This record gives sequence, C-alpha cells and structure tokens, in this order.
Amino acid sequence: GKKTSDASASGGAKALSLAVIPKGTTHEFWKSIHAGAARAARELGVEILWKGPQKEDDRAQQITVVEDFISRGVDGIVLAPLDDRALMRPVRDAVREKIPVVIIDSALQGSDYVSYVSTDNYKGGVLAARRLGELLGGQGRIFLIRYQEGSASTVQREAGFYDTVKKEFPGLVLLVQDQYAGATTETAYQLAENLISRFPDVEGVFAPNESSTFGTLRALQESRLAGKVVFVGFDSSPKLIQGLRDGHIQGLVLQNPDKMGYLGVKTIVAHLRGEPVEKIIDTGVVLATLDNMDAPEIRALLSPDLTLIDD
Amino acid sequence: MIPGPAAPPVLRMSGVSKSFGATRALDGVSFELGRGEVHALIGENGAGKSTMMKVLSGALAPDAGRMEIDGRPYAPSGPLDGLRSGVAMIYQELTLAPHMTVEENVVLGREVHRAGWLDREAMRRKVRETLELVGHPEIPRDAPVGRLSVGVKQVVEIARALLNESRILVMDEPTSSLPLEDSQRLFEIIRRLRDQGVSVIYISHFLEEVQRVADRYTVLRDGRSVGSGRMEGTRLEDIIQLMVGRELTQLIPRVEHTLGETVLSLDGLKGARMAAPISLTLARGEILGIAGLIGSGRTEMLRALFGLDEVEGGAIVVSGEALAGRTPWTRIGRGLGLLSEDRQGEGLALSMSVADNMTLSDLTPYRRGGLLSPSLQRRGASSWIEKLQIKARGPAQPVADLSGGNQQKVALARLLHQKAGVFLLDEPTRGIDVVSKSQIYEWIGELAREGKAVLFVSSYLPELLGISDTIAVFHRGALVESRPVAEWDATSLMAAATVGRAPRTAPSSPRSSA
Amino acid sequence: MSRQHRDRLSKALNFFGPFIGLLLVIALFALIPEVQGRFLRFANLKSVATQSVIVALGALGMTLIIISGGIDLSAASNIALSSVIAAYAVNAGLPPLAAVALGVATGGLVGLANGALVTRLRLVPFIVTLGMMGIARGAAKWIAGNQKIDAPMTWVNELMAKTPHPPWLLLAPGVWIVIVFAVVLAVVLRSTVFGRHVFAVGSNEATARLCGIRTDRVKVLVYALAGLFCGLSGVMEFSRLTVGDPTVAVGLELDIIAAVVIGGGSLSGGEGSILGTMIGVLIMSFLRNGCTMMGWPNYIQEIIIGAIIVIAVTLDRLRHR
Amino acid sequence: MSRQHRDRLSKALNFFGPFIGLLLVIALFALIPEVQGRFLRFANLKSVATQSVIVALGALGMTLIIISGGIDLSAASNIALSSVIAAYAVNAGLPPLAAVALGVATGGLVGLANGALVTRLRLVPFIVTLGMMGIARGAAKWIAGNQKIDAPMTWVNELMAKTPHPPWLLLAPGVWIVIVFAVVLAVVLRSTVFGRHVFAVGSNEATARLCGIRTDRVKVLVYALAGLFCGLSGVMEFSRLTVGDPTVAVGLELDIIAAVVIGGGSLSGGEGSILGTMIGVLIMSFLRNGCTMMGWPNYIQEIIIGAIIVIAVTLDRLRHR
Ligand SMILES: Nc1ncnc2c1ncn2[C@@H]1O[C@H](COP(=O)(O)OP(=O)(O)OP(=O)(O)O)[C@@H](O)[C@H]1O
Ligand SMILES: Nc1ncnc2c1ncn2[C@@H]1O[C@H](COP(=O)(O)OP(=O)(O)OP(=O)(O)O)[C@@H](O)[C@H]1O
Ligand SMILES: [Mg+2]
Ligand SMILES: [Mg+2]
Repeated sequence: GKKTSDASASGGAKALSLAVIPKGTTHEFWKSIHAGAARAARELGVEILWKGPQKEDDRAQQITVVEDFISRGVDGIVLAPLDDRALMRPVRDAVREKIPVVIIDSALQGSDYVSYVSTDNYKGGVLAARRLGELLGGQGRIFLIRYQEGSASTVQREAGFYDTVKKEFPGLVLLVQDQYAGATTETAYQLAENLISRFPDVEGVFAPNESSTFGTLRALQESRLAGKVVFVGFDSSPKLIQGLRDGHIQGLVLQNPDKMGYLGVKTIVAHLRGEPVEKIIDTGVVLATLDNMDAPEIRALLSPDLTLIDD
Repeated sequence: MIPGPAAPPVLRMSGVSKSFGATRALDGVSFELGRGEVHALIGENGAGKSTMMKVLSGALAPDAGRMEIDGRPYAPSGPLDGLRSGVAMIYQELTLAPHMTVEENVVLGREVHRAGWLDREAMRRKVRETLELVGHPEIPRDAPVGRLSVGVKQVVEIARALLNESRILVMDEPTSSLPLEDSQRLFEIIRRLRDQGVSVIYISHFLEEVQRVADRYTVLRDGRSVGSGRMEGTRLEDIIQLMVGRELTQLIPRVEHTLGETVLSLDGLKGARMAAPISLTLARGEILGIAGLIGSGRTEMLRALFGLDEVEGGAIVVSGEALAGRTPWTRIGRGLGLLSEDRQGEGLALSMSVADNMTLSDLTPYRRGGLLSPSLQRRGASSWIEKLQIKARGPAQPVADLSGGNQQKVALARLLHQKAGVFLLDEPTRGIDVVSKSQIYEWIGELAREGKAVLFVSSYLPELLGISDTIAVFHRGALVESRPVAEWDATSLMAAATVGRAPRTAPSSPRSSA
Repeated sequence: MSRQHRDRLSKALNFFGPFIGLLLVIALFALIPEVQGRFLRFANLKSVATQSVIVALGALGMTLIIISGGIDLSAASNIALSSVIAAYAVNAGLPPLAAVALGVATGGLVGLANGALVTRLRLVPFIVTLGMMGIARGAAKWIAGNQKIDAPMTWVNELMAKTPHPPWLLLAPGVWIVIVFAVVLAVVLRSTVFGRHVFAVGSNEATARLCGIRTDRVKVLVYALAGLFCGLSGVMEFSRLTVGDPTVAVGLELDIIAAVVIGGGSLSGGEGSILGTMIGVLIMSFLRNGCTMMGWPNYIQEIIIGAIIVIAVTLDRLRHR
Repeated sequence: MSRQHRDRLSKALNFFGPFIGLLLVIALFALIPEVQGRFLRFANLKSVATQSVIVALGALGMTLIIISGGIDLSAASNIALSSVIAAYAVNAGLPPLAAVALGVATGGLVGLANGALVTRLRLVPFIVTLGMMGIARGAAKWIAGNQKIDAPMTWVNELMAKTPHPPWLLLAPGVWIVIVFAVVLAVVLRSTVFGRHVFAVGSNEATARLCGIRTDRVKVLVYALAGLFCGLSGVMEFSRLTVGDPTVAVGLELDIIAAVVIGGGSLSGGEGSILGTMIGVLIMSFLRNGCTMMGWPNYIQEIIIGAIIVIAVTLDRLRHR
C-alpha cells in the first residue's frame, strides 16, 4: 500500500485520510507530485491514498477511481482531472458527500472545488517558443510535435507555443503541426524518426511533455541531428538532463510538480481544519538551459527528491 | 408401386459437371429418379456420388448441366432452396452441431415456432416420435451431441432427415457405422416412405444391402453414369463389373496365417469412460474381430487401450511387458497403432497434405542430417498412394479434398507406414467401396501372415465372419463372449450383441428385447 | 433414485456455479477490515452497478457474437465513435432523443459493416474487426476534430447519474436498461428460432448451412445487434462523461471479451450465456472497485485481475468436468 | 504443356503473392510526388527496418503460436517486462551480456508459464494470455517502481543504432538479428520434425495426439520459444529507448497478431509462414512511415491502416481461390 502516514503530534485524533488522484502513475512528473504530496502528508500528520486510473489517461477510469474513493469515505480529495468537464459530476458527488476537493495540474469547470493549484501551461508553451525563436534568430523550419488527442494541459502548451510563433516569430515555418506522438516514448520516437526522414533539413523542434521530448531526443540522436537542431522540450528526467548537458537539448520548460503535490495536500488540509485558502495558486514555470541548470533552484526542479515514496 | 416407363420422373439430371480445380468430380452425369422408387447410386470411392448429391441438395453449385424436378427446372441457390423444393439429405460426413442437444440437432432448421417463438412441447413430441421410429427412443434427447459415439450420431442424422417432409430423400452412406439391427429398421422405414410416394436415393458400399432395398440402380464411374437398370434380376457381379470395369472374383479373400505367441493382453482394463473392466488377449498373427451394437463400448475400450482416455485401472501387457505411461506416444513406441472411427474429427488433419497425414506418426525415415526432406517425404507417400490406389492428385493435395473413402485409405496408410505391430482398427472399412474393401481385407490378412496382430472392430457382420480368427462380442460395455470364428454365425452374433449371451448352437432368429 | 438425485445436484451446481466466482470476490473484500463496512454498503453497490453499465452493454452484444463463433475487436472503438456522435448531435442542437438515436444507430451501422464484411468477403471476424477498430477510432477522432466534444447538459446525462432523478428508481436508469436488455436477450437466446440459430452457427456453421439456416443472415444480424448495443453503450459513456471523447475506452474490447469468457463463453463458438456474461462483468467491476477502495497500487491491481481471470475460468472448467 | 504451365504460373503467383500487398503499399507512397524522392531513399528504408525490429521479433514467436492454433495476448506486456528487466540489470551493474540474457530469459519464463497454464489447466490460450497480459504488465511496473529505469549506455544500445558501429553492417545489428532468426525459424518450420508437429497440432490436435505427437510438449515449447522472442524484442526495445519503460508497447500485441494474419496465418491454426509474417510486419511499418511522411493527421493514418488490414487479407484470400 501507499500510505504515507506519521504518528504525528496530533495524538488521539484520527488522522485525516486523503485521496490523491493523478492522471496516471507512471511518469516522472506524477512521481514528483506524489513526493510533494507525501512530504506535506508527513509534515501535517495525515494519511494519503495515491491512486490513478488503471489505464493512463483514461477519463472514464478516473471517474471510477473518484467514485470508489467516495465510497470508501475519505476525508478529502486532491485531483488532477483528466477532463475539465467529465470530472465535474464525480466532484459534485464528492462535495455532496461532504468530501472537499482540491484540483491540481489541470483545470476543472464549475466551482465545486476548494482551490486550483497548477502551472500556467500556456505560459510554458510561450517560454518554449521564445527560446526556440531566439536561438534560431526568428528564421527557420520547425516541428511542433503534439502529445495526444484531447489532453488538456499539453493542448494549452501547444497553443501557447503556436500562438507565440505566429505572433512573435513570423519567420518560423511550421513544417508539421498536427502530428500526435501518442502516449509512449516508442510512439514518439517513431513519429519523430519518420518526420526527420521526410524533412531532414529541420532546424527546430518543440515537444510538449516528457515522453514526447525523450522520444524526439532519441530520434535526433539516432539521426545525428542532436545538437544541430534547436530542440526545446518539456519536463525533466535523468536522460533529458543529460541531453541538456550534452547540448542536445537547448531548453527544458520545467513545472514544479513537487510543489503542486505539496500545496495540493497542504491546501486541502488547511481547508479541512477550517483555515481560509486561496482559490487559485500558481506554481510557476521556468526554463532550464545549459547555463542555469546548475543553479540550486533549477537543480531541485530537474531532479526532485523522490526518497519519500519508495515502494 | 414401381412406376412404369410411362410415369414421368420426379427428378432428372442431365449433363451435370463439377470440377474442383484440376479434379473433374462429375463429368456430364445424367440421372433419372422415378416417383416412389428407391434408387441406389453405386460407384467406387471418388466416383462422384457425394458430389452429385451435393449438387442436388444445393450444397454445391454445378459448373454445367440441368436439373428438373417434376418437369420444372431446378437450380437451387443453396441447401435451403433444396429443402424447400423437397430435397432432404443425409450427408456422408456427420453434420451435427456438437454443442447442441440431440433434440436441437434433430429439429435444426425446422424448428416449430409461433412468430419466432419456439414451441418446445411440439418439438419434443416430434423428436420423440422420430427417435422411436428409428428404434432408438433411449437416446438422451438433452445430451449434447458432441459427447455421443459415431453410431449414435448417425442415428440422430437419420432422425433429422426423416423429420423433414420431403419428396426426395438422399441418404449418403447412412449405415456405414450402423449394426445390422439398425440397418434393417432403416430399410423398413425406407420401404414405408416409398409406399407413401417418397423417392429415395440410397448410396452405400454394402451391395447386398443395396440389393435388398433398392428398386433401381445407377452406377457411376469417374464422374459419368455408366449404367442403370432395375435391381430385380441383376447380379451383384454385374454391378461390380460396371463399377470397376473388371470382374471381382472374391469379395472377402482369406489369407492363410498362423497364430503365434501372445503379444497383447488386457487384464481388467478400465478406462474413464468404460462401463466395465475388460480382459482379452491377442496373439501374433491373430485377427480378433469385435462385434457389438451401437454404443456397446468397443470404441471406448480402444481409446483407453491407446491412451486417448484416462486409464483408471487394470494392466496392459505388450509382448510380456506391462505398458507404462499414459499417452498415445508411449503406445506407438510399443508398436500399437489406432485407426479412429471418426476420420474427420480425429483421424485426419484435414488442412494438411496427404503426405503429411500418412507420415505424421513416423517422420524419422525422412530426416537427413537433422532436417526433414519434404521431397523424400512426398516420395514416400507417393508409393503408398500407388500401393493403396488412392485417388488423389498427388501427395501434396490437402486431405480435405479427397472423397470419403479415399480419406479412409490415407488414414489406414498411416498405420501401415508407421509399421505398427498391433493394429487397432475401429471400423476400418467405413465408407470404402467393395473393391477397396476386398483389398483391405487382403492387407489385413497379409499383416496377420507377417505376424502382426489385428484388433478389428466392425459393425458389418459378413466381414467379421469372413476374416477374423476369433470374434468377441460387446454388450453394454462388457465383453460377453469370445469364441473362434467357426463357432459363430450371423444369428448367434446378433443374439449375443443384443441380449448379452448367445446360445451354443445357432437358434432361429432371436429378436432384440433389450 | 440415485441417478435422478445426482442429476438434480449437478443441475443445481450448474445453476449456482457461475455465481461462485462472484461470491468469492465479494467475500474477499467484504472480509478485509479496512473496507469491510463500506464495501457492501448500498451506495457502493450502486456505484459498482453504474460503473458496470458500459462494459455490460458491450458484453451483451459480444455474447451473441461469441456464441455465433465470431469476435468483435472493434467494440471499444465503436463505443467511442457512438459517444462522439451523440455528443456531436447534442452540441449541434438536436433534441436529446435524436442524439441518442443517432448514437445507437452509428453503433448499429458499424456492426452492420462488420457483419457485411465477414459474410461477403468471407474474412475471419478477428481481422475484419481489427481493421474496423482502427477505422472507427480514426473516424471518432476525425469527427471530434482530435478533441473532446463539450456538449450542454441534457437529460441524457441523467441516464448514468448515480443518484437517479426520481429517487424511487434507486439505481441509475442505465442500470435498469442493462437489466431489461439482459433479460430480453436471454429470452431471445433461449426461446426463439433466431437464438437457436445463433447457437447452431457457432457450433457448426457448415451444419447450420446444410440444415437450411441462412447463416449469413444470422451473422449479419448478430453483428448489427451487437453494434446497436455498442452504440447504446457509447451513449451511456457520453452520459457518464458528459463529453464526447474519441480516446475513451481504449483497450476496453479485451475487458468485454474477458467478461464473456469468464461467464462461460467459448471463443470457438456454440457456448455462452447472458447470465454468465453479466456475472463476468460484475466480477471484474467488483475487483476493480475493491482494489481501488483498498488503495492498492495499480500494478497490484493489474496482477490480481490478471490472475483472477485465469482462476475464474479454471473454476468454470472444473465445474464442467 | 498447358497443365504444367498453369501449375508453374500458380506456383509463381503463390510465391510472389505475399509480396503483392507490400509492393502495392510501397508503390502507393513512391508515386506520391510529395514524398517520392525521400520515401525510397536508403536512409528511410533503414529507419523503417529498424522500427520493424520490435514487432518483427514478437511476430516470429506469434507465428509459431498461431500456427499451433493458439494466440498470445501477453506478447506486448512481455516485451515491456523484459525491457524493464534488462534495464534493471544494466543499472544494477551487471555486465551487458548478462543483462541481455536476463531479459531474454524473462520473456522465456513468461512464455513457459503461458504454455504450462494452457496445457496443464486445459484453458483456452486467449484467456491464459489475457490474464498473463495483466500480470506481466503489473510486474513490469512494480519492478520499475512505476517509472522509467535509466540505465547507463552500453553496447546493448548499439543493437538498434540506425547507423551501426562497423559501418559495413549497413543496417542496425537488430535488423540482422531479425533476419537470421527469421531464416532459422523458417527452416525449422519447414524442415524439422518439430516444425511439422507444430503444424499438425494446429491443424487438428486430436489427430496429432493420435499420431503419437506429444501435443502438450509441443505447445509448451512453442509458447516458451515465443516468449524468448518476446524477451529478445524487449531487449531491443530497451536498446532503442536506452531506458526500461514499463508502459511501452501497450496494445502492440494486436499489431503483432495483425502482422501474422496479414501474412497468411489463420487464427484457427495450421496455417502461416515466416515469410508472410515478415511481409505483414513490413506492410504495417511502411504504412505508418508513409502516412507520417505525408503529414497526414493521425486519424487518417488509423483509418487507412485499418482499411489496409482488411484489404490485404482480402487479397490474400482471393489469391488462394
Ligand atoms: N471439396 C473438394 N475439393 C477438391 N476435390 C474434391 C472435393 N470434393 C470431392 N473432390 C473430389 O471429387 C471426386 C469425387 O468425390 P466424391 O466425394 O463425390 O466421391 P464419392 O463417390 O462420394 O466417393 P466415396 O465413396 O469415397 O464417398 C474425388 O476425386 C474427390 O477427390
Ligand atoms: N443408444 C445410446 N444412447 C445414448 N448414448 C449412447 C448410446 N449408444 C452409445 N452411447 C454413447 O456412446 C458411448 C459408447 O460408444 P462407443 O463408441 O464406445 O461404442 P461402440 O461400440 O464403438 O459403438 P459405435 O458403433 O457407436 O461406435 C457411451 O458411453 C454412450 O455415452
Ligand atoms: Mg462420398
Ligand atoms: Mg465405435
């Protein structure tokens, strides 16, 4: 089980039991959220149940998970909704059962939740576009690789990137802009490889999340284009950090998932203890480059401390 | 009742041709069937009988030719069309739905219903009546057909064909797995139908049977009709001459052979599906015939003996050594070989070639340096095709394309090829023409002469009496009587099979009472 | 009479047999102290029932197909397509009833196409429906413009509301719809000529044809019917999600097939029952629900469900010995 | 002689037949002006070949299984598990060769378990491998701790390098490994007793048993062999990704099965060939590659690939008439 509880100072009172529901459980990103949530849980002396949909990115399954936790009768839910609409009803059901909900990572329509803790995804896309545009001097042929149909947060990043390119760098030519990398590294790898076969003269690439960034990186490395093509990606993992260091990646847009998880749990506990909370909390995005990657605050984002959640 | 030449035929086929790839199964065949007559269709294996009947029933579309029923053109688009035009058929290869019950199978396609809703009571009644008619009211109507023996399945098929009210009833070897009793009952039914004006086309390789039941006959050879006439006054020899183009002197040849030491003995063998333990012995050079009614447990004994069913008790001793192991593989290793009664379900891998089917149980002769040589394998198979005169395009032809009788020969060839020492033959002549039959008898005799032992299960008494040294009779799962062949005759065999014991001296016609 | 006695016993076993697996699963969780109290509460049973609706509807049609000796890999894509169409229609301002009808009809059309390809081209159903799986999924994404379709709330979304509108319904209308169709289909299979012919085609197609059954017609009908059920399932999916999502239900076809097989269906045709299938669906739903309530990590859940599938079918086979 | 002539013609057709679908697909893209120049360039062919390795290895084993009348839904999960194990081993500091061996052995063990369950419990392979699909995937996630396993670069990662290390290899070592194994397996199927027994078991298991073939042993061997191929495929996946990713290859089992069936394999057993399967793999790879190069949106790709699967098999059936 994944209970991170602590025999805390609160003594006799029954520890709060919170469900933290990510969109999936296997990306580094979610591990960081888990770590942040676990840190908060330890500090606050509450118990968290960590559980995502069984199939990654499956809306229907996430609804099921929320319902099952309502059945179990948890005290509060921290949810990263896979869909801003579809999760409304289960969230409303939770509220009806007196279970408050804090939304993290992606937005939810309506206002049934206590607070919304997230990255500004659109801004992340803007940062990436500016980096790419600047390095290419505003001129060049580029790929916009998309992640997956219907994934809200990446759609916003792609939109931020696309809008910025159109507005600020009219000299950049989008060679492709409606190709989806799919859920796994392998599918992203194949897509990038095939795109490079078609357009070997590409000069810049943007990929909107960890798996598509890594898949593209592999394809660039294999085609001997890594380092020659300006490549900006999203999120971090050891291999991506290595890519940054080797000069194969010119920029990684970093969110702060650890903070998101931490603040998510912290906010719901505060609410449960009757303290006032902000309705919207921004956890910020930054751009990591070869130059700033060894700064302590960036390093903390690049390789978050996951020791709290070893299972 | 037999119509004169003036009466118009119910069915007329003329110039019907059908080819399967390079095989010309029917080559402009012509045929006439009178109203209320039983018409025998006779021919060697592969002559085209089944093909012709499938064309008639609508299961196959002819390449050329015309058919008329009652003077009106008849060109069925499928079996349903055929059934609607009053053509019912019992197919040579068992065609039952294994998961469905006996009752469901009998009424299949002819369900009694009101606006789509089944009327179970009415169907139940009809099925019960039909099973009574064929003399097997004891067949469990709620049992899935897949669990029944081949003989019972054949009864179910007959019941199904009789259920349909048809004007033309085609029976393609309906009695190949039936013992005498049941055949005779079937003949009575056929006569009754004939008297009601139904025309019956009857295909069988049992010529005496045919002679007894049919009014007229047509002989097919190589897809052409080579003669037809009234059965009355026609000698069997003449028909055989028409069939094969030469005279056949001896239908059941006897090959002299001598008995040696015991090679196989069963001591209280009890298989999972056997009703009672069985003990018997078999000597080198012995042909042991086994008689019995449908479901008397002969097949089940063979299956346990060969390791296809679980053995629960008793011992099997081969050449003085008890048989260990529980799989057919160990049996084959000790020189046993089994010919299955269910050639399509179990006997043959239909999608594989003739060569593969013949050599599957012993591929070692075709290995060269660890690899199998397909050409050697084909050559090996070719020699058997020649020896057994199997009608096939060649060793590479899939077995599924052969006629029923030729398929049976392929299965037999496998046993001969694997050089078994003890042959367990379950209805080996099922669906085989007279000429090939006499060939097979001869081979069995030869085998005995070479010192092989043969266990010969058959429902056809003349062949049992003709080639066995000893005949054992099964009754309700138990071996009730075993005697040298000289002490048996058809009547005493029937008596033993039906009531479970036989008088020493052959009495006059004991009827069944079980 | 000992024989009669044994017969009655084996009949009883055959009747209760299918439930054994389900009862085992329920007992398993009902005994774990952590969720004990809550697992068997009506509220939880209600949500398990609601969660089962989508798979159950797909599995009803799949039972028909599997009995007839076929298989339908496109079921899940078909569900997604139908849900997208229903959402699209609502969004386009059609009356909700028309949207539901359109969704169901879409499913039926895909099923009809499957049936037509299987019978006309004489292809194995596995391939036809594998192809259709891609086609339907692609079409869903196309129509939805690679996005989910947000549709305004209508009464359609009430179909899968855990707390139904007239509260005396107790269960979501979708659950009642499943129950009604399950009963109807069970009766059709047992007591109509069509049902009998479905079994016959699955048991031995050649025999069925020779007996004058229009096997092609039966098969087309079976696939079309199953398609309609997928369409209805898609509508339920839309009702539950409140959006039309072209990426929903990926891989669900295997869950649906597993439910049928756990319930005694045989992939070689001729065997299967509606009751069994429904129990198969519930076994899987209760397992998922229990595992989630326990807060077990997904990988444990995956391993357990995989093992249970094998165990359930093994038990079923033992029962049939 | 007309007869001989026709025979030779039909032999030629039978030989070239399988290639027709592939040639059609290649011609299709080679003629479209937009990608014409680039599609047939060696560099592109090289990357198509490399992309095919993982599916090809899985499909080699799947061909054996399908010929023997079985199916393996756990193939993709098995690939993921093996790749995780190989990464884990490299990460743990084992010599790369040992890691490769461990990965392959893992695949073999999963296959062996499949075979044992199929033969001992007498369950249908569909169910056994459906269960194993969940079990292996869950185990992979468990071992990897729900994360990618980052492993240091070793020569293992060279196996799938598009530009191989001794440049005279021209193709990635992984491609050569596929070619070698394909040839070996084709010979085994055609010209060994074991190969013949695999066909016999698939064609009619009862007959095979009657002929003294130890059908259970053949089946266990087939599943174990196929497992080893999945293991090797997993190692290649690890080599390609340079990390062990437990979520890789989800749904790939259907691609693998489709490749075998497009190549003439029959899901009812007894039919199939290695050459056909390899062509099936290439058809799918070229389609994906071509569609991406054309820049067609993914949904169009999905629809086209779905349609091609149906068309390819239809052509194959027509050829056999
Ligand atoms: N489906 C088929 N494909 C290819 N050839 C076939 C097919 N069916 C029958 N044949 C061939 O047609 C010829 C006639 O076969 P048919 O089954 O009509 O013979 P038959 O007279 O019924 O023989 P038997 O007495 O052995 O049943 C045979 O040479 C057989 O090999
Ligand atoms: N009249 C019957 N009613 C019901 N079941 C029967 C009947 N006859 C046989 N069976 C089934 O068949 C089995 C015995 O058949 P078996 O094949 O061993 O007999 P057989 O002597 O070889 O007869 P057959 O000529 O039918 O092959 C029994 O276990 C029984 O289940
Ligand atoms: Mg015949
Ligand atoms: Mg028998």
